[in-house]
Amino acid sequence: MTREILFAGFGGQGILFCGKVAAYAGLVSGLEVSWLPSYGPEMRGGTANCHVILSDKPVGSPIVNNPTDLVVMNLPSFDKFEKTVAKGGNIIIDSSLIGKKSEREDINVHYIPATQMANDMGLGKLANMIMLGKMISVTKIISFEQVKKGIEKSVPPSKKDLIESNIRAFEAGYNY
Amino acid sequence: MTREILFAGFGGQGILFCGKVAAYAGLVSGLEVSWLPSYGPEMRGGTANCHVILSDKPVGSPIVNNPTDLVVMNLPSFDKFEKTVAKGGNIIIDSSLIGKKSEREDINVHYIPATQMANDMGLGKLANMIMLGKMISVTKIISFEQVKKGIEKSVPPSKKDLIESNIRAFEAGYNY
Amino acid sequence: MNKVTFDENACKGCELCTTVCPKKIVVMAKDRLNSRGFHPAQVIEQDKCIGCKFCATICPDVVITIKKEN
Amino acid sequence: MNKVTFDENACKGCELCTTVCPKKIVVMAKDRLNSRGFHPAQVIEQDKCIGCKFCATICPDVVITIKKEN
Amino acid sequence: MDKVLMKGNEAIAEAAIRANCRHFFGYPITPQTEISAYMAKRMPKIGGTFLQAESEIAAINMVYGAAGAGVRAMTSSSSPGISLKMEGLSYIAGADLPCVVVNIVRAGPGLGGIQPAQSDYFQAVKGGGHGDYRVIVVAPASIQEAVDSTINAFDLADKYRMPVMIIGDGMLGQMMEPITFPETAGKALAEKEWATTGTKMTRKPNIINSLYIQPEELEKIIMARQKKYEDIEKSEVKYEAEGLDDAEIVIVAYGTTARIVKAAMALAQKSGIKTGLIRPITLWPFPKDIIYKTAKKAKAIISVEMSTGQMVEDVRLAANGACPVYFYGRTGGAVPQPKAIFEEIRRYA
Amino acid sequence: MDKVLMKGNEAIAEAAIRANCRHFFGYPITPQTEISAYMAKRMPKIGGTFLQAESEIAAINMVYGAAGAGVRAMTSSSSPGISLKMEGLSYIAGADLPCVVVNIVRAGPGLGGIQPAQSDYFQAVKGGGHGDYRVIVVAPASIQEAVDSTINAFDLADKYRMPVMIIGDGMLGQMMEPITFPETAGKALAEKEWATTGTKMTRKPNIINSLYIQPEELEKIIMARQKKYEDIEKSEVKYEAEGLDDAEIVIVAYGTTARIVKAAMALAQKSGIKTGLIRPITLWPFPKDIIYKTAKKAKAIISVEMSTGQMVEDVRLAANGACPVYFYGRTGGAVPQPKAIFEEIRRYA
Amino acid sequence: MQVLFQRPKALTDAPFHYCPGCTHGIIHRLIAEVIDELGVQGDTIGVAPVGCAVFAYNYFNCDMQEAAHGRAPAVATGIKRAHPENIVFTYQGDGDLAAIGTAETVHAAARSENITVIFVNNAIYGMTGGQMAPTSLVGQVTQTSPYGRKVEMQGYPVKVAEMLSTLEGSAFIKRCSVDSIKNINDTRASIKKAFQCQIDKKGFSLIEVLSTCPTNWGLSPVEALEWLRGNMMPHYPLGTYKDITGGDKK
Amino acid sequence: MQVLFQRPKALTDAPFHYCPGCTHGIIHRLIAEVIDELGVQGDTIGVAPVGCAVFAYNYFNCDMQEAAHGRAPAVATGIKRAHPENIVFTYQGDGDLAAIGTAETVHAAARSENITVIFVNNAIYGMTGGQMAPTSLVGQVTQTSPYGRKVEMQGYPVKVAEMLSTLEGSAFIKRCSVDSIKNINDTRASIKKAFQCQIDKKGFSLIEVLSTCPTNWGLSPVEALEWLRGNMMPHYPLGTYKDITGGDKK
Ligand SMILES: Cc1ncc(C[n+]2csc(CCOP(=O)(O)OP(=O)(O)O)c2C)c(N)n1
Ligand SMILES: Cc1ncc(C[n+]2csc(CCOP(=O)(O)OP(=O)(O)O)c2C)c(N)n1
Ligand code: SF4
Ligand code: SF4
Ligand code: SF4
Ligand code: SF4
Ligand code: SF4
Ligand code: SF4
Ligand SMILES: [Mg+2]
Ligand SMILES: [Mg+2]
Repeated sequence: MTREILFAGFGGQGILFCGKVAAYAGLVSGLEVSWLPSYGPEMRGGTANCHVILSDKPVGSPIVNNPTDLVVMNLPSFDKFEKTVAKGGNIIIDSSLIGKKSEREDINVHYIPATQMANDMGLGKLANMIMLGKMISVTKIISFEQVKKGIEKSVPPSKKDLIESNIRAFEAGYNY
Repeated sequence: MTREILFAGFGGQGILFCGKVAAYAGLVSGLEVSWLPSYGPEMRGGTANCHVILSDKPVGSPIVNNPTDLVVMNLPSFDKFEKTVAKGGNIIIDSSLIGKKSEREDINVHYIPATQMANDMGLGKLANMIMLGKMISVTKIISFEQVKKGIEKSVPPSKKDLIESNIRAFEAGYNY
Repeated sequence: MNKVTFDENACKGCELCTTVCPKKIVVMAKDRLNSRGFHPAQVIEQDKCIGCKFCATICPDVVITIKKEN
Repeated sequence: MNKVTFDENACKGCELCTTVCPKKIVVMAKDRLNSRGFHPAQVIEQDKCIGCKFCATICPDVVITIKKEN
Repeated sequence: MDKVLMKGNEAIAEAAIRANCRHFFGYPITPQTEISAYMAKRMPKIGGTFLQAESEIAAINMVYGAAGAGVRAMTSSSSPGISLKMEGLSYIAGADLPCVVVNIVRAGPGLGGIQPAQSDYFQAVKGGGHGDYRVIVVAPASIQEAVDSTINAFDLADKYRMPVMIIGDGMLGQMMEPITFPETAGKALAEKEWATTGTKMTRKPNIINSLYIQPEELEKIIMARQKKYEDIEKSEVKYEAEGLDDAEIVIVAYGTTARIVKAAMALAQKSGIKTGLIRPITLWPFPKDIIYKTAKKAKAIISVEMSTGQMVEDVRLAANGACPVYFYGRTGGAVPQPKAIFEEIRRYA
Repeated sequence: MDKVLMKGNEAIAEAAIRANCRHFFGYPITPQTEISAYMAKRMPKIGGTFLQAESEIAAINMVYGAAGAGVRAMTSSSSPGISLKMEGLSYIAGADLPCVVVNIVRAGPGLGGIQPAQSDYFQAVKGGGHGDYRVIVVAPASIQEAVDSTINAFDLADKYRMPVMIIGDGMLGQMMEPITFPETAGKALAEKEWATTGTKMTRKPNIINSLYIQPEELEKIIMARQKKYEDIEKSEVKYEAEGLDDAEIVIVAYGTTARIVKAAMALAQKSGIKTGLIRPITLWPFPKDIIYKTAKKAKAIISVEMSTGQMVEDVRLAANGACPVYFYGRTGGAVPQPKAIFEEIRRYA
Repeated sequence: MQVLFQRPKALTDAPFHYCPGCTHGIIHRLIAEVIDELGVQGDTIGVAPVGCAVFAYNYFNCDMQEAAHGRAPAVATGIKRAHPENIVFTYQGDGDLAAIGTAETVHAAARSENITVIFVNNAIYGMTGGQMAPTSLVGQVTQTSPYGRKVEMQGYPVKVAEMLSTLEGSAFIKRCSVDSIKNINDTRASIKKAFQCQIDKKGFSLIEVLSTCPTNWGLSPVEALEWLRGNMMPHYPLGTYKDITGGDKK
Repeated sequence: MQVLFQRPKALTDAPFHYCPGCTHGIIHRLIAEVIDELGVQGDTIGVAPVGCAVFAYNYFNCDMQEAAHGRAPAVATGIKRAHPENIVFTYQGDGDLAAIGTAETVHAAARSENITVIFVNNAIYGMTGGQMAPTSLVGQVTQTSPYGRKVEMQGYPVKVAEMLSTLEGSAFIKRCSVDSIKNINDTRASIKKAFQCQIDKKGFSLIEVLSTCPTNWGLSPVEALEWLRGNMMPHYPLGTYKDITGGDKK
């Protein structure tokens, strides 16, 4: 099993953190993992994305050219990456931010109004966790419990109080 | 014909200039020539020497390891280079500065009290030209006339008035 | 009358212009996003503009043009 | 009495010491060369020395030692 | 020990600290700023020194001073900044001082770009500075290897009294992988009797220097160093090899490129082409022998690099004509695609 | 024209002036100070600029500015100073600017010594700076050749819009030989439309730059430059060959070392050993083809250098295993003796 | 219809890549306005730094060169010596000018190189993500001074205008700010005076402009201007530090 | 028998390689005397420059490092950070410190690096044969200013003490001279004060010493001292430019 996941959106949406949770969740599940962010000047207020690979074999290239799973939270990223998704793969789309629909028929497309949901639930900037929840519930790569552990590991000690809300957001997405 | 000449003495004795005159004299005689000074911090108040090669063939290495002719104006240089002179070669020694005698029997040794002579003739610092004169008269590499031209070429335009005295000094050595 | 126009899609929503207008007529359009995803600045009551150019002077992105129409 | 001694072979004949001696007793030995080829400095009338150390103070080559003999 | 996820840059910094490095001198440059940032956070807590120098030149010369004073010292930068360190590095090599230098390579020449590249291979391996000297160059391909290499780098540096360079790229610097830190606590460091620590009036002064005005003296020192380099070439070569036994086509690739090559090799396997991989872990000393041995059996060798072709020269030197050596590369920050590499494999198979 | 005797350093300076170079930026260092001294004397008289910069780094960046502004610009230094120029040189290459850089090499590494050396070969030829770039490197062996090479260097630099390095050593810099200056007066220089001279509002702005944030864009630019490099490798190789037809032992040596080798060859001739010489005049592009051709006939090739063995790698690459390639060298400022070279010849004959 | 304010001609159409509210943009525009006012667009050659303003060559509508980090004054020197009649200016950040480029800055001033330097002091390395600059204030938290700049570890902020004004070669040195309309207008006038100083061949001129970095200061653009006023301006007093333009070049 | 004057213990037996009458030798001896007086020979680590004093490591009887040209303050910083309790000094010429090493000097001062710099200003590059230095006087003829230093071409001499004293980080900055017994003695006292400043952890200290270069000035040693007095001292006034050693380190 190898999942090559691409998380993409604007800077500030917690895209990198989202990938980190996925990677940690993979790690606690005993998988081999890698996490690679895009970096560079275009990041300033621009798009941010990260490549996460979860696999039962050692990870070769950390670069995700053709994601098995695309978690996408803004339109430019959707336009850029939709076509790269591997046949049979998944796209998870934040439908509160992306109006377009995917026209690809060889993949599974999941729409979730994550940003709206986060607002409604008073979960501020946690749309990212909602998206992750949806992705995990769709792909079943990792168990709910392990993602919880992943969140615990990803949140820095100084922000321990945020674990709870992250888990809540994740759960909301998972159960959507 | 190839003459590999080493001029050696203290800084300030005009050793480099002496070599330059020889090189220019060679040049006007239609010979191939090279002139290579020693350089480096040891020059400061220390010894100065230069390697001059005059040849009817293109000059290969500009370095004189075994001089056919050694023109030497201080004791440290005499001690250092005496043994390197090629069999059958010449040493011209300023006997007013170097008390020692050469013990080599396979070379021709010429003593000339050049510094004393320069003083006596009121030729200040021109012992170097006296030495050159002696060397040329011994080796006959180049004609008197051509050395005169060499001197003319070597003296910078701003110091034209010195040509005369240089030639006089050279002549004194030549006729010694 | 002075006319203040905004190159709206160039606006980065920094709000600096709103802080310097003596007439307080430069405000952010909280209701819309421009193509860069920012709430752009706008002038709501053009006729109050005194043409002081403060808004344009402080705008880091040269968004604002001001003309005097006779 | 003060005794001024010169590490003669270390002397570079710069003459600086001769310019500062208030007693003008430091002079160059014009009649001899040291092993470096310089005329070394020397004190000719030791008994005039007042031990002011000026000569040693200015000597760039630490040639001079001064002792007071009781 | 529990595995943790860490960025390459941070892992290198933490590894250095665990290797008892307490003196880091840096200057910001993308894509390696996290090394400094990490050091800035940690060093004050453990009594170490993090100093942001006024320039890369100052940083490498601070390393010279600190290394000469006997402590484990480190600097890091990326390509243009590393170029600025060339004089200093040559001095460090010339004064036989141990230190660790990290180059998280970006695209050049000039200001270039900040995406991954391997176009500083020549500079690292052939000595971008002046004079006859070498630097041990280690090119990890994973974060765990970066950690292990960094710790080892300090030991190598001390053992041979010379600079060791860790070379990576933005991918390695920015990515996270699970790692464990080996146990290093309490490991005693050898005394450095040659270091300038103040004589305390108990020994003769120590002098750190690379100037020798007499050619014969300088030559002797250089030749002694040369002897050391030969020893290193004998005993410190490291590489990873895969599938060499029956490979038709052997790829030589290092660092993150080697990981991408593995994806290409999987494609080749599907097409029935037998491929092998030699991944130099030390770029100097270079794994010449295994390459020569392999060249004698293989149909062709391909050097795959993120450059216009630099390591390929060393591969050719090693192969010495025993089989053809081809090159495939991307440059300017572009990363080779597994498919394109596979095309090359197919071309020569 | 009358032959004059001139020091290598001064001859290079005068040649540059005759090549219409009017902008020289330098920083003192032995053994090349005469270049600056000469420029300082002459430039003010002919309306040119001699500027002693605050450092070698400033000097190379002044050259960048002046070259970008369209004038013929030059700097010179010696090994440690050249190391400091590596970032700047990479920028110049990356911005496709023409300029001439002189390196009168001294012994390294570090402060090293000031006697003749050839231990900056790697740095010059493999690009001591970061990134994929090349510099044309010319290594004259006589003062006349230094003059001709310098004049030609400016033409090459302009033609290919890239830096050209003249590499010599203290012997070449300090020695005098008779020279004549070729006629250059009145030679028109091509217009540089890309230069920053002020738009005068008659054209679009010109931009001198090496930054390209998109890997694909940067890669395209690098690959175009690579193409240029290939052209140069085809058309600008220069070397001197002697006795290759029937040589058993062929020596490859450049610069002043090649002159010493000739003395050794004379000794070999006396002993009845047939020797040949290949003297690369351009170190990059390297005379690969003739070496390969020769390797196929010769018993052995010996690379003789004033280093611990740098060019020998390029000789081996060129020979590609066709015959054994040996190395003989002296380092640290020591100059090989003809007799010792002859011993090497005899050893392999 | 009269245009009271419009984009200066000396700016290209390219939108700035700066973060929202970053005052780099204001300073760019002021320079362009001065070039327009003096009518020297066709004579001007600018030198871009390595820093957030690295793309300045895309914004100024005149010939431009991109310098290596810190070396802009050396590059400008090369240009100016090649074309003494052109107007040559550099645009540099505080990391660029006051750290790695210290020697080039000091010596361009000492030589009285007849160029104009626009020195954007935002007390931080913006482009690389917010490291401490030589001009960062004591106590300022940055990526590389996470516990605040400490005098014992990192010493004191460098006051560039003060330092350079001790050099005989500097002709016109002034510190300005773009925190308010008044100061922005004064900055424009000062830049103009600096360019005029160059046109009149009076030697080296430098305008230090206190500027914001909302992104790396972690403040909103409006808060950033307040921080500038409240923290930078007290430490870096505005004003003219050197002015010999009244008379002839000494 | 009482010794009034003898070779200090902190000098080795090696004879100086300096030219006759070169005052580098005096300055060396003064430093050694200070080391003796303070009894810190076993704690001192010196940094030699590239310049005529390049062999300083052979002369001082303490641990020494040879720095790259201009980088002595950076090297000293590395040493001091490794061994904060040792005494670290650099010995640098004017080419070394005021040209290529400008950035390292300014930033060691700005950081208030707790080291002592002995800055030997002889208005020329001695070692390389007499090129113009940043400190060469206007009109001074050197190998690279053969028609005399011209303001329009080469600008103005850099006054290091004045410049560094504008930096908050500098603790003790003084300019001295070794042209006379009085000034030599004052130089010794000043060096001692600078070392004491370091011992007391008050931060960066620098003693600029006006020195001669008879060889490259083309003067006899005695004439050289006169030239120093008549030409350098008027342009480079002796005195204390900064002194915070009265109080605590700020
Ligand atoms: C030689 C070199 N060192 C470091 C860098 C990385 N670098 C790019 S911009 C920058 C600092 C920019 O700070 P500043 O000059 O203050 O400009 P700002 O971004 O704040 O406007 C640095 C260190 C580089 N490109 N080259
Ligand atoms: C990087 C580098 N550049 C240049 C040199 C050559 N160099 C040696 S000493 C020196 C100048 C010395 O002048 P100064 O510092 O004033 O010392 P002085 O000899 O006058 O005491 C120079 C330029 C060098 N060794 N290294
Ligand atoms: S010109 Fe002045 S009054 Fe008009 S909108 Fe702008 S700031 Fe307000
Ligand atoms: S100042 Fe400019 S960019 Fe900022 S909000 Fe106003 S118009 Fe928009
Ligand atoms: S100690 Fe004083 S009096 Fe005695 S010799 Fe020296 S200078 Fe003269
Ligand atoms: S000062 Fe010293 S070196 Fe000079 S002459 Fe006197 S004793 Fe000799
Ligand atoms: S990082 Fe700071 S200086 Fe750079 S553009 Fe953003 S706000 Fe401006
Ligand atoms: S060259 Fe000048 S500074 Fe150097 S030792 Fe000689 S006199 Fe002293
Ligand atoms: Mg800044
Ligand atoms: Mg000096």
